[in-house]
Amino acid sequence: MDTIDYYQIMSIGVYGSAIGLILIGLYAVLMKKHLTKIVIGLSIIDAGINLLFIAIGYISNGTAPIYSSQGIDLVKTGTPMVDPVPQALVLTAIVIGFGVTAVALSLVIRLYRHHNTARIDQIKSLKW
Amino acid sequence: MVISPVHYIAVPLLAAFLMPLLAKIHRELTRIVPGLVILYLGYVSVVLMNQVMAHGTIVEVIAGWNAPWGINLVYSPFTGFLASMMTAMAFVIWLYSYRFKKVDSQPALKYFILFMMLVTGTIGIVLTGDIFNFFVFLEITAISSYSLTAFYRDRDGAEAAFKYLLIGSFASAFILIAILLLYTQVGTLNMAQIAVRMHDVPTHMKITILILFLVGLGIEAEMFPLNGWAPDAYSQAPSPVGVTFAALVVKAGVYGLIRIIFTLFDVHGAYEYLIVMGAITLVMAELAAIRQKSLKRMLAYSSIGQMGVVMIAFGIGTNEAVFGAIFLMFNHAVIKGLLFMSGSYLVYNTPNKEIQYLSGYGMKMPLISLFFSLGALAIVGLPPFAGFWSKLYILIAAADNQMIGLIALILGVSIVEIVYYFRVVGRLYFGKPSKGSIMQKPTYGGVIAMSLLAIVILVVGFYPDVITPYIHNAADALLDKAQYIHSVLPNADLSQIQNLK
Amino acid sequence: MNSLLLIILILLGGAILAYLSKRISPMLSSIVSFLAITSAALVFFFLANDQEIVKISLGDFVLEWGLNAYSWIFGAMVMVMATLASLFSIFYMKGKDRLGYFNLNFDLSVMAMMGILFSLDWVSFFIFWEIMTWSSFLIIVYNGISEGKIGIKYMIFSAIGGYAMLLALVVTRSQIHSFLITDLIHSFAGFSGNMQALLGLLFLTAFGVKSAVMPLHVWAPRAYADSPMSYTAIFSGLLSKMGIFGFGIMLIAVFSHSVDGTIFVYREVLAWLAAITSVIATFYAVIQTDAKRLLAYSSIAQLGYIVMGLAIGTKLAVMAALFLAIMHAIYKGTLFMVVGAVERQTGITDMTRLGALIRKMPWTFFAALLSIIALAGIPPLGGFVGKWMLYESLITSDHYFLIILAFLSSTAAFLYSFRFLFGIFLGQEEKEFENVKEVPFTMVLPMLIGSLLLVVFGTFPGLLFKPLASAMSFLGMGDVSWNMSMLSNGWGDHVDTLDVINSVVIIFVLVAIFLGLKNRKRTRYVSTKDIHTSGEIPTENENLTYAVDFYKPFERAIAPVMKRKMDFYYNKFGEGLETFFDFLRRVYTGNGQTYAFYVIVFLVILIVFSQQIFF
Amino acid sequence: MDTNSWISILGFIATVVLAFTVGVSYGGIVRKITARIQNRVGPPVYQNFFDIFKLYSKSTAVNHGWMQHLGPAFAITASVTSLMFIPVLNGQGEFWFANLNFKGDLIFLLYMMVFGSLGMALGAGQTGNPNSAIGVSRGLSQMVGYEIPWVLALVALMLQTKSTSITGIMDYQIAHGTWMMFESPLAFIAALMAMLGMFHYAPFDVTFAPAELSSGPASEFGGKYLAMMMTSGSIFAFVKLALFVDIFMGGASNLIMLVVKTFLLYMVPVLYGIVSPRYRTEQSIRYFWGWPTLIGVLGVLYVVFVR
Repeated sequence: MDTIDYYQIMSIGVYGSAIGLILIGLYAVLMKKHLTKIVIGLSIIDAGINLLFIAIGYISNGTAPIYSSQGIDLVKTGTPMVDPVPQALVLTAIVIGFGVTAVALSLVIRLYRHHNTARIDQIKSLKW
Repeated sequence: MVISPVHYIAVPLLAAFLMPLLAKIHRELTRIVPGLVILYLGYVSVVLMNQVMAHGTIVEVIAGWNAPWGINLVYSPFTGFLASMMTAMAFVIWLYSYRFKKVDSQPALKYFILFMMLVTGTIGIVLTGDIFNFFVFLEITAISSYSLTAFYRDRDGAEAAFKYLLIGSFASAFILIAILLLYTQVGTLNMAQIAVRMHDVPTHMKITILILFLVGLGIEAEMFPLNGWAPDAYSQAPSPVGVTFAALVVKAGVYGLIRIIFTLFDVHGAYEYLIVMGAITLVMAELAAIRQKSLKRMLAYSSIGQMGVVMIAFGIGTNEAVFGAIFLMFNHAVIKGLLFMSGSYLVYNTPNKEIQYLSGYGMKMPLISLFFSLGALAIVGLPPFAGFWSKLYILIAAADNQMIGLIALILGVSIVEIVYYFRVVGRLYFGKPSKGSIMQKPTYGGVIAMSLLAIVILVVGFYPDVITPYIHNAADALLDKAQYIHSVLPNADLSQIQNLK
Repeated sequence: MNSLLLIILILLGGAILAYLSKRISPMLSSIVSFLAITSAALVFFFLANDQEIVKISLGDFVLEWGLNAYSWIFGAMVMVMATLASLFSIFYMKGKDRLGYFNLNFDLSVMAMMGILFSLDWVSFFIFWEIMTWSSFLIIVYNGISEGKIGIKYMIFSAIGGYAMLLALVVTRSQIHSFLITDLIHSFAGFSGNMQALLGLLFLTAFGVKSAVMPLHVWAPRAYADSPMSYTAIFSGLLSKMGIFGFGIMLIAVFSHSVDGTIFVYREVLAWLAAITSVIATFYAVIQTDAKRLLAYSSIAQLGYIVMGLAIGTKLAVMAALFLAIMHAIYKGTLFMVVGAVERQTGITDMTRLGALIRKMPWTFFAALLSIIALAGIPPLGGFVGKWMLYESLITSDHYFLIILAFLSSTAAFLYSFRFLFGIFLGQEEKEFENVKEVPFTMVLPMLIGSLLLVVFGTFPGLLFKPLASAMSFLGMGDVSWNMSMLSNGWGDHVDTLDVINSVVIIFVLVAIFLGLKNRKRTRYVSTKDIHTSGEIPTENENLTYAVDFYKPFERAIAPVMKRKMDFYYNKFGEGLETFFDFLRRVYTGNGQTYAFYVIVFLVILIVFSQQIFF
Repeated sequence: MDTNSWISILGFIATVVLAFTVGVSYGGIVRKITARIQNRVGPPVYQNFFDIFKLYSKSTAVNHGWMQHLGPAFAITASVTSLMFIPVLNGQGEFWFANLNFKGDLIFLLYMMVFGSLGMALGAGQTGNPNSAIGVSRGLSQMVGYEIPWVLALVALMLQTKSTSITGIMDYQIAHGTWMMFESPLAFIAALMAMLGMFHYAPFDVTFAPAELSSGPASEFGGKYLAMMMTSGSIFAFVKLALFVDIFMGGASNLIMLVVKTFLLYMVPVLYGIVSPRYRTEQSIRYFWGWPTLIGVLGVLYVVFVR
């Protein structure tokens, strides 16, 4: 049919941006020499993955999976409810990512104090 | 109150979070409470292991949500064995790190909190029956490991920790994506149900997910191209933490790998992949170890090599092979623990932990040197010590599958192993100690811990039957996929389940 | 209580007790280990019999121990020589530190040897084999000479041997699903040709290392020379015989059932290797200046003879080999004790500095003389019997060029035999050894017992032939004819040792009484400075010793052979290998980003080749 | 004791006397011939007897310890014992020369002869005279040289006659009515070249080299000891000659033949030695390991593949 399926476009956009975020993060981690940039890259990857979760959990024009009176009404009227599990997982993942980033940044600070540089290719006192 | 697998996770986690308060009450409590907690876990494991040996797998559902909806803990003979082993090792490590000087100079509170979290995470990884829960525990383990690696406020600790973190977050990312894709395919997170529904996942999807899992968990299990972080982390972390990595963290990673391959997926070639990657890991690690100058780094590489052997043995996948692999996991935990503990006292004061300063320590520190020599003899698999039996089982299993080249490889590599271990042992027993070599007197806890491990090595070496029945059950439980699923989902249809081995 | 188990337990307990009792007094520890070995010997000789079987179930394996005619011979040898050595050790090791450590490993290696001999299945065989290896390694590094490189070399080669055995026995089990040695013996002929070749090669390698056959011998000289002498007495005398023991099982019992061509080739190659070993080792022994090294190389040479005999494998050859094995255990044990005694009294074993100890240590010299005569294979002592049978067997089995090599090495053996006696006990008297005393009685006694045994077995070799014959028939060579004092070969030629000893003794006594000793009375002793020097009188501090480059002409003659040592190549190989490893480990560049890169690359590779890897 | 044992003891004594006489008189003859060739008059043939008896009558004043006493005793013991095991005459008819011929064989004899030199070496060793030590070391090194072709020759014989005992080899020759020196000439040549070294005449006389080492091992011995050593030396010479005759020349049926054959054989090293200079030790070793060994190997191969 000739009507444009917005859901299609939007989902493509969301998936694309999620993948794109992951790739950007990867680029930062692998190519950037500065420790902070690497950490930023890591959190970008996290963001990408989280977005991917939400996108997968989403069902076209479904309602939020919240146990409320009008939520029940909507479901009664046949409006689908988006899958709650991914959202739950995303919450956990976000928390974990936050923790990791915090630890990483503290390490970066300490490394900088000790080496007076934040370039990862100059911090190679442990090798072979 | 009734003993249940939940205590493994709840009690240490609770203790970890209560510890700051306890520290307020009395400073000593921060050191004692972890010991008590782990002792209680030991009691729990004794009770549960007896139940399991008697009546088979225990499945604990959390908050009354039955599988596949709720999170559940599966305490099978296999997971139970690993959990008990980890508990025991955790107790020994606690003994060792109790009043461990270098740790004590830092605030012991942080150390023990992180240690408790580490124990929770690793045991949780082993026990959980839910794939996302698995991921959460993995992250708990990872974060506490990062912090413990960087525990010493010197430059190298931070560097090792950062490398570990860099690679580790890759691991978590991959595993997360894998879980996500898996969820889109099978629409559940319960491992047993995943295993049930796995057969109608399209193959290419299955393989992609498997690869993501393999890479992610391979990082935790120190598989070759992914293990760049391991030597640094092992050698820079405080020695009790080094032991923890060898005894708990790596074991958890290997467990994940094995659980994914053996239970969740039914993909051909995964076992061969394990064998090949294990062999490469073994060779690379041992070859890297032979030229090491720092003792702890040498031990780290050797530990990686042992993991390679474990992977090979799991990859062979017959009952004897899996038996040998589990036995080797046990031996490696005990022996490598002893080696790390005694070795760290040997190189306590030597400049950057180098081996060349160890001449004549056999006279100065007779007990520690004796422990180290015992560990060296055991780890290279010389009878009548524990390491010999696991090696023998694995080789027999390999021979029964006509893998003579593989046996030759393992044996050839263990000649290399012998070289670098006996260089150290030989050096310990001749020559005069070099100038300014200050011997560090070990703490009583440390001595007790090492003696416990030494006794275990000797007892298992002289009379392996004390442990073999448990390992036999563990191997059967791991290989019997249908039984695992049935114990979690009593009314799932097992018609589609296919055991590749 | 089962006596075999009892022996092992006594030795084990003795080891532990010796280690603990060092706290009380070092001497006590040595005495404890001596008592343990002695009581074990008593149990072995008076209680042990070949009826009893020990079955121990460990893991999924059943360890079976038992005693048979073949292992009894070796067991008796081990027990006797170990007792002598430990008795010697009490005073030899007096005043050394870490005696507990030493005695622990001493008893452990004795226990391991007995265990090897008792083993009826490969698992316990291998277990005790490895215990023997590491306990001897710990003693090699005990003296701390030469930065432990020797220990490492010994450990590497032992590991090669041990792992060859391990591989062989797991492969065997995968074939016949049993670890029993007898099962291997019976089913070996049924294996495929390749399997026979593989197993044969592996097993021969395993035992060749311990018995120091040509390409695998490089660990031996320094290892023998650098351990304490009281241990080397059993290290060279007995531990090497465990390799011979295994060779016996393989070459006689196992291979005899197989008619395959490769096995025959192995036999010949092994015989030639052994012969070459004995020649080269003898040459090296000739050019040594250190008495320990000399004896060490000579041990390798002698082991060469023994392996040669076993590889030839005719009845006479095997009999000769086993006889030589026992003789070698006795005289080489005694000789190492002699060197130990000299070392203890003078502090050195350098033959260019020692000299004229005969008047200081007459009993030691007497023991040394008899053992050397036996070593050189000169009648009427025990060594001759073995050599004679070996040559006869070589000739009668048409190995006419092997016999040339054998003769060459045993003739060259006279050189170092004389050098040994001359360099230590004869020659010019040195100032620094003026007040050297004879060693205490407990050190003299074992040496004298050893030399006495040599005389007895030289006169009545039948005393050994009897058990040897039953051992060989146990190994499946049928019944072997023997005679109390008459040696005879396949062509019906014979030597009567009794007549030999009679005529020698009678004539010697006559000559000695009527010519030698009679006018000894009339002569007076003068110092060795007071000699015929073509007129001129040597001053006090004039050096008349001829000890350095004793065999220079001979060295010049054999120079082409000695140009390269085997360990030169091994060292080059090892260095090359380590450099390669060093290059390999460069993949661990300290850069964390590189590691991350590895991960991604690995992932990509897996995904690209996923269709090939998984399906 | 019954008559047989008396007879055997008589035979024993007779053998020793015979060997002594023949050996010593050969020594005298050699001295005479040498002198004639060097254009001197030289001592009478029986001079050696006088020397030996005179030395026996003398007694030595000094000693360097008991090994020096035992050394010569060892030497004589070895020589006489090995003489006991040598069949002097073939045919075994003459009761008094067949002492222990059937109780020993070639290989035993080889080793028995070494016993003597070892004894002498030890005796010389204790005197501490550097000349003696040097002489011994040279002698032993040289022995390693000539043993090889010598043993090769013997092996060839043993392989051909399928016997390792001297009597066996003699019986073979009698049975086939031939001498081994014609049966396997290569072996004979090798043995002959080895014999040159065995007798320690020039060019292989570095061991005793009178001018250089003051007669090496013997230099510290005088009186009875020297006499004993000379005795054993001459008995050994007879033993070697008789052995050669037995295994290569079919033995001797009676004393005349024995004397003739041994004398002819003895002239080989003597005449060769008189006209030749002295080799250094390594030279002589190389010499023996050169052509003689090659010939010996060929001899063995000849026996194995041709016969």
